[in-house]
Amino acid sequence: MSLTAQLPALQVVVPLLTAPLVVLLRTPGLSWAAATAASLTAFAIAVALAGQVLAGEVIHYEMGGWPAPFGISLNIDALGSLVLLLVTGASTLALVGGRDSLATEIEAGRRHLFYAAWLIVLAGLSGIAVTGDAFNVFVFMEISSLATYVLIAAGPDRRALTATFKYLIMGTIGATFYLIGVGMVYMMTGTLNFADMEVRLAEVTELRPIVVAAGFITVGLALKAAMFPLHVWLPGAYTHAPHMVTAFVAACSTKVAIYVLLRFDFFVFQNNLSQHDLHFASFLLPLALLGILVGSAVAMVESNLKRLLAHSSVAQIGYILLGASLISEAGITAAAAHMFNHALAKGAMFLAVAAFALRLSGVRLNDIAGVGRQMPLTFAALAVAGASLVGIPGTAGFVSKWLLLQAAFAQGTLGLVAVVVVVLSSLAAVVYVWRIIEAAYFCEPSAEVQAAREAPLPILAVLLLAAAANIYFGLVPAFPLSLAEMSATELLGGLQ
Amino acid sequence: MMAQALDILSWAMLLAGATFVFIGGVGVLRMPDLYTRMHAASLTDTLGTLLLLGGLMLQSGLSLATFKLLAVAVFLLLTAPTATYALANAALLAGRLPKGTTLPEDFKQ
Amino acid sequence: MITVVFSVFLLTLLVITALGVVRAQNLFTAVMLTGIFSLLMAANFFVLDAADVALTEAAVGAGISTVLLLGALGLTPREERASGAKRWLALVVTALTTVVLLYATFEQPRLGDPQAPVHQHVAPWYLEKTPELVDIPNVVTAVLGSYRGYDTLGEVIVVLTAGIGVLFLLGLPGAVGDRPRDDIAKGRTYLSHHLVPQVVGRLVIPFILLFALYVQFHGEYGPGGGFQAGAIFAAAMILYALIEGEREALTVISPKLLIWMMAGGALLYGSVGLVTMALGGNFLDYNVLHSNPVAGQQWGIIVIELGVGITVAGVLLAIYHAFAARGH
Amino acid sequence: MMELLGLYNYWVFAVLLMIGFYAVIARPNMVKKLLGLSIFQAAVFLLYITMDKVEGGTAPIIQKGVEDAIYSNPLPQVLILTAIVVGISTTALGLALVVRIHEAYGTIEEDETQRADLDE
Amino acid sequence: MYLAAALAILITMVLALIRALSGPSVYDRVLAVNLFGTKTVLLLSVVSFLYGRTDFLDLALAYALINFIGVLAVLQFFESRERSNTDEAQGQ
Amino acid sequence: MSAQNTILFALLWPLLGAVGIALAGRWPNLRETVTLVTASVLALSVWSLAPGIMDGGRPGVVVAEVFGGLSIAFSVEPLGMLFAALASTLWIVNSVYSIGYMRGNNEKHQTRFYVCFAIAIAAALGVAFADNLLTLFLCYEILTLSTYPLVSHKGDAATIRSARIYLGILLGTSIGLLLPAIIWTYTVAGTLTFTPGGILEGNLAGPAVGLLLGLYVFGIGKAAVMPVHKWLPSAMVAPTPVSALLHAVAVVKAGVFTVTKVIIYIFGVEALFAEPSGGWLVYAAAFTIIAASVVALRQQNLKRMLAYSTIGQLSYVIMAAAVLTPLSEVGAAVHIVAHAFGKITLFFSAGAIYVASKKTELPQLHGIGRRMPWTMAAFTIAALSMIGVPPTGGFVSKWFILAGAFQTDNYLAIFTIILSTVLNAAYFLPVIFAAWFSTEPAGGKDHGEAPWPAVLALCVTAMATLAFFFFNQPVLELESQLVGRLK
Repeated sequence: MSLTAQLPALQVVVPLLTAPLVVLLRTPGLSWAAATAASLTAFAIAVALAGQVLAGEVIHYEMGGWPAPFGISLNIDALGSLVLLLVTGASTLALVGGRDSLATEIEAGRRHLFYAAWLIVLAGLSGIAVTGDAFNVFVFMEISSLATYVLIAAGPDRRALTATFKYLIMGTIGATFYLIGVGMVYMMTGTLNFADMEVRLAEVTELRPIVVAAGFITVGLALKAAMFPLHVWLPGAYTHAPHMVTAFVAACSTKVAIYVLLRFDFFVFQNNLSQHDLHFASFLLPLALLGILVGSAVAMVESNLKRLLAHSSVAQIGYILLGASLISEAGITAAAAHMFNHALAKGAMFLAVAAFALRLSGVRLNDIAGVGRQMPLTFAALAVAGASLVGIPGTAGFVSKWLLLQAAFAQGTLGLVAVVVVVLSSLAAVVYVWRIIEAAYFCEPSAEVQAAREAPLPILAVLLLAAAANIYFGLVPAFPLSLAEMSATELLGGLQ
Repeated sequence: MMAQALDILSWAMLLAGATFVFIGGVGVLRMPDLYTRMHAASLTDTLGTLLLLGGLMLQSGLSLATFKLLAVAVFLLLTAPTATYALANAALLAGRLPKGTTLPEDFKQ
Repeated sequence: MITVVFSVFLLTLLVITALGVVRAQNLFTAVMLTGIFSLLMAANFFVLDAADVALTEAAVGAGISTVLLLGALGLTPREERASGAKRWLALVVTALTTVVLLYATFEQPRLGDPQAPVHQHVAPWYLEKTPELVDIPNVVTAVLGSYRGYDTLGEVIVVLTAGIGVLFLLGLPGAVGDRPRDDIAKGRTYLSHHLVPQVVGRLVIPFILLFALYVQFHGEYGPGGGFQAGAIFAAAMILYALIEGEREALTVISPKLLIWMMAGGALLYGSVGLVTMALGGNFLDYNVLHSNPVAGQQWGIIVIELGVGITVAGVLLAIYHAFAARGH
Repeated sequence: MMELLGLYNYWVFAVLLMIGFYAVIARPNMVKKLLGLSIFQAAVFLLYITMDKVEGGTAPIIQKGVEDAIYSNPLPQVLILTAIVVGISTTALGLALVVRIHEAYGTIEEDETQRADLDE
Repeated sequence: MYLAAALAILITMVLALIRALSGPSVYDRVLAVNLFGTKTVLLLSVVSFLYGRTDFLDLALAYALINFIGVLAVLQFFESRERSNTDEAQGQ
Repeated sequence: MSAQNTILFALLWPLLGAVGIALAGRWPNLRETVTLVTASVLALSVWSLAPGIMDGGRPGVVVAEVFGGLSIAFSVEPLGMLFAALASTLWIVNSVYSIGYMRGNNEKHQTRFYVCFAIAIAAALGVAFADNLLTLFLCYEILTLSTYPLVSHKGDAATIRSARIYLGILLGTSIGLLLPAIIWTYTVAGTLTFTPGGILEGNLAGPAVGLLLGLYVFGIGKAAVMPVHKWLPSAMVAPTPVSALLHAVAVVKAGVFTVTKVIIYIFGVEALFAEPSGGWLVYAAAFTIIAASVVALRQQNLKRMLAYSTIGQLSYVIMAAAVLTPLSEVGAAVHIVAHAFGKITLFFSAGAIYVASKKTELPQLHGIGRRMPWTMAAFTIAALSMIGVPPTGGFVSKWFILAGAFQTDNYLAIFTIILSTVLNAAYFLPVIFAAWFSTEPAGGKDHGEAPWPAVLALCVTAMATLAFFFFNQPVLELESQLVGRLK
């Protein structure tokens, strides 16, 4: 078989098998290099796969050479490819830029374990995005979750531990709920393969176990995706994790859960439960709206930069779910595009926070007062990413917000409510992003801030790259948009 | 004839073993303090186990199963008293005494 | 019929035990009851024809898990503080979940129904084709090692991650070996001064190790396999550490070796996949390993099971030592 | 009667799930939460293993020379083998966290650690 | 006959469980757990015969072994507890 | 250079200039030279577009296709041409004035000031040349953001608080109202390109039109229709050249320009005229005019009085556009110009008074005409233009608006204009009178005119105000094309 044909497997296997190698490499520098190389390779593979997907190829891979319902098969669709790009891209950027930052937060003797866990997170998240098997999703979900707990617990102060514990409990509950749901679907269909499930569900549709299974799967994944009100683990976890971990995890991990959610609800259940779309929407829409409002409102009053951004993430996850809950091609396109754009914006902002943290003693708003003049490039990148988060035109965030509002407008009265909520939260975003910019640029610097210099080159380069991407994809969004549109077509392809 | 005798014997052993096991269980529940309970458990248990497993061995004849049963029996016989010993020791060390006894002067050095 | 009766009996006990676990204020009691819970669960699995699962549950749930819980309990308070907060909300949420599940049960196939969809689609294929394609008696092992070998690789990585995580959080157990012997002797937290357990232990350890090997390599024919074998191996070494002290145990299997075992098993597993790729097959397609595909399958399963066993043993031991070392 | 007894396993699954779930969310003690979590997960194991049983069947280890044997479904067993491993891994990691939390806070009661966090 | 034996063992398990739940001391519970473990081993042996799959005796063997290690781990736990308690007492 | 390239050049050149200014920041003389050169070249290049537009050419350039048929594109039409020419020309004057003011006041962060100013001008040109609403929105937001550092220039707490109001209202309304309006438009019309005759006709009817119009008018906070006018008085904390930028050159003009453009090219004048639900706009504008004038009457601070005057004058433009007759549309365009010259002169004068005497309150200005005759002469001319007295530019635009109102017998508009003229006179004339004829309060500081660049600049704009009365032919010709398209 040609190497190209092996790419779907390699996407997961490369980081997955580099991880144990990294455990053996006990020098921090070497383990960092190996992790970065693996992550870069994974990113290259993801790009290649995205190219194939855009070219219209159907990517299908049979693990162990066993045909679909019997063995585990990998399927990469447009949305999966988008998620892969996010996961591998975020990991690569954070690793390339994060060496100095991580070196200050994690002692040398443990760093190789840390990098191994990082690679496992990467492999786990990619594994979820490529697989076509419901149980395999569970396995890789747990791989990534367990490793994520390790990464978050590596945070510098003790609150990281309690935050991780909370995450561990809630994450496990979510995964177990998912497992219950999959079990019930399996009970009624006898298969674990997504495509096969869809076909076989037709015979047992409307039976109670299936309805209950749909509920459990949705709730479980909503927990993993930090959907309001199941988001309580997220702010603590994002706040107390090492900065680079936050940049990596915040950019992609919740999106992977949303990806599975969409896949299950649209591929598997859509045609097999009557009015499933209605139930799905009436469950998701109010929670998405509430999440948007609450997340934004809390972010407005937070004074810790990371916590502020974490609450903003809750709101942004609401945007994605809102798009999905509109169940229209435009809505799902918006959701998929927002996955991509929010990852760009939030990733860049957390990278900037990491850069600040390298030079300052804290990342509360008071701590960064006036830093904009000492670290102008970092600040500029932060401002651009912030603009993208708000949805200022010319940035990536604008594109998806535009699509989302447009999709909502097309929905009639209910859509108008959504429009009002999105607009309100955009205003809130203006406020909280502005508070950061104002603190960083227009406030008088403290002595510590005045001594601050620009962050080291690698992180700065990565940060500027991320900020530039925010602008580039705001002006030329063709690439993510065509993937998003393809995803919408694929997901709604089953809608009859 | 021989086989029938073996069968009857094994059944008897099984029955007896089950009875002993049951008695041990009752003892553990009904005896007044820790050490007497331990006593009931370990004594009836060893015998019950032996009888039960022996009965099973007779049923299976000369085979891998008999060997495994033997291994289980040997293992239980080795470990159960050890566990009981260690438990009693720990309880004693912790200062729990059998009813109506006192600790010898030189117990803890 | 017998199955149902047994099940009902065991399951009722299971519920009682679970209630006991939740109600117990003393955490040690709770851990003991968890041990019983696992044993009951395992017995129940056995009654339900899941021999492999029963073996695993016993080795992991009743054995390793208890040891780990005790290790953690040795480092934390033993009593739970009574607290009544949040109770009503919790009750409502859990009751709601349960009601939903109960609602679903009435349209589920009843226990043992041969017409259940589960037994119609994929499973018969496994049972039918395994003798022909893989030719090993234990279909569970065939599914585990070959048809869903990718899942099992994931499972190994999960275990590895747990190992990495615990070592990351609690530190490598290497430090114990560096301490002077005297220091540890004063702590005397192992059982070397108890003659009876020591003698018996020494007697049974080789036997347990032998049994672990048996479970490892007999996994294709009977219940067992890499995971169970690894757990039993680890249990044997934990027994050794219990009666001789961690320091002794760490001289037998050094911390460095532990790390190599953790990573090496996973790498061994993965490299099988890479080799199959190099030979022109898909990842983990063992057919290409040998000119005869069936032999290739068998070889592949043996090697990956070995990888699983090594990693599991390494990780469980490392975790045990990490907890134990933290106590000093 | 038999019809209902045939569902008994599922009911126990639901009840066990409830017991575990309750312990996880209502008990502030972290070790207790982990114990609850393992009961919670064990309940799911039960759900899966219940499905695999076929009446008159036996464990799916093919016996040479026995022609008409009925075998139970091997697939749920494989899945649950994996799930058990996941469960123990989670428990181990959780316990390590609990140990660290106890070292850092001096308590493993969640409400107390929360209070300590708020005071900072 | 196997059935009778199995039932007897099951009832014994119930008794042991009651003891484990009621205590009163931790040692009683450990004793009960140990008893429960050995009874499980016996139950498995008997059930193997009941089902006619004697090749599953491996399980019984494994249980016996695990049970032993579990009890020893508990004892070690007591030892270290005792030790650290007295240490604390001396330290005060 | 082709017209397309000129458009791009005009957009990029100020940005390049900003970079140049930043690089030259260490050397004030060089920096100011760069500013002046940039401004002059820009004005020349913008003016070079004018003949083509007069001849009916509509050059356009597409920068990027974004998605769904949307693009970042620029094109020049008469209204935009007028606005661009105005902004670029006034930049020169304003720069000259800034040199005098900023140096005379020893302001901090002067480099930042000039850089942001250049960016704001680029954004204003972007607004002027935008070919569709998306592009316009983009430039509109850049304009808002780039002026924030200018408004908060002083940097103390009170300034920052006011600047926050400025930014909050402008960003809030644009994201909260304007953006939904744009998306709504796109949803129903499928395009956002400015098209003569409008794009909504046949796509939207009934009360929805009124609602959409409301979203636009209040969403374009820069037009300062009450109640979204609050930012304008808040922004008075800024240095005077910035106020001039806000009131005359770029910001508020961008607002009324956008409203006019939306009415003409999105709704379509005739379509809107036929739709009764849009009629409320005249009332809103009339209310704003009267209310702002009344408030201005009660102000004691010169700059605040001017700010409220601006609010009123802006609504003239809105009202003119809303009257929806060809003549009134021309009046709207002309009023943008006339008001720009007048208001910039007034602010220059206020700034000059502040630089020379540090006086800001009206009662302090008694007798100041004798100390600063040039400044006060310019002030007088500009004030007369605000009232609409011939021979000033203000008369011309008011004439057109009135004529337009008479065309449709819109008595509300006529009445409003007359009443507001009286009110304008009521608050300007006492100031002028006191400045020339009252005696100076005792204890004042001895001072003369402000630094010469400032005086020069304000004289030039005052002359322009007068000149506009006599030489308004090119503007009328240009804007009659607008009308020509309408008919």
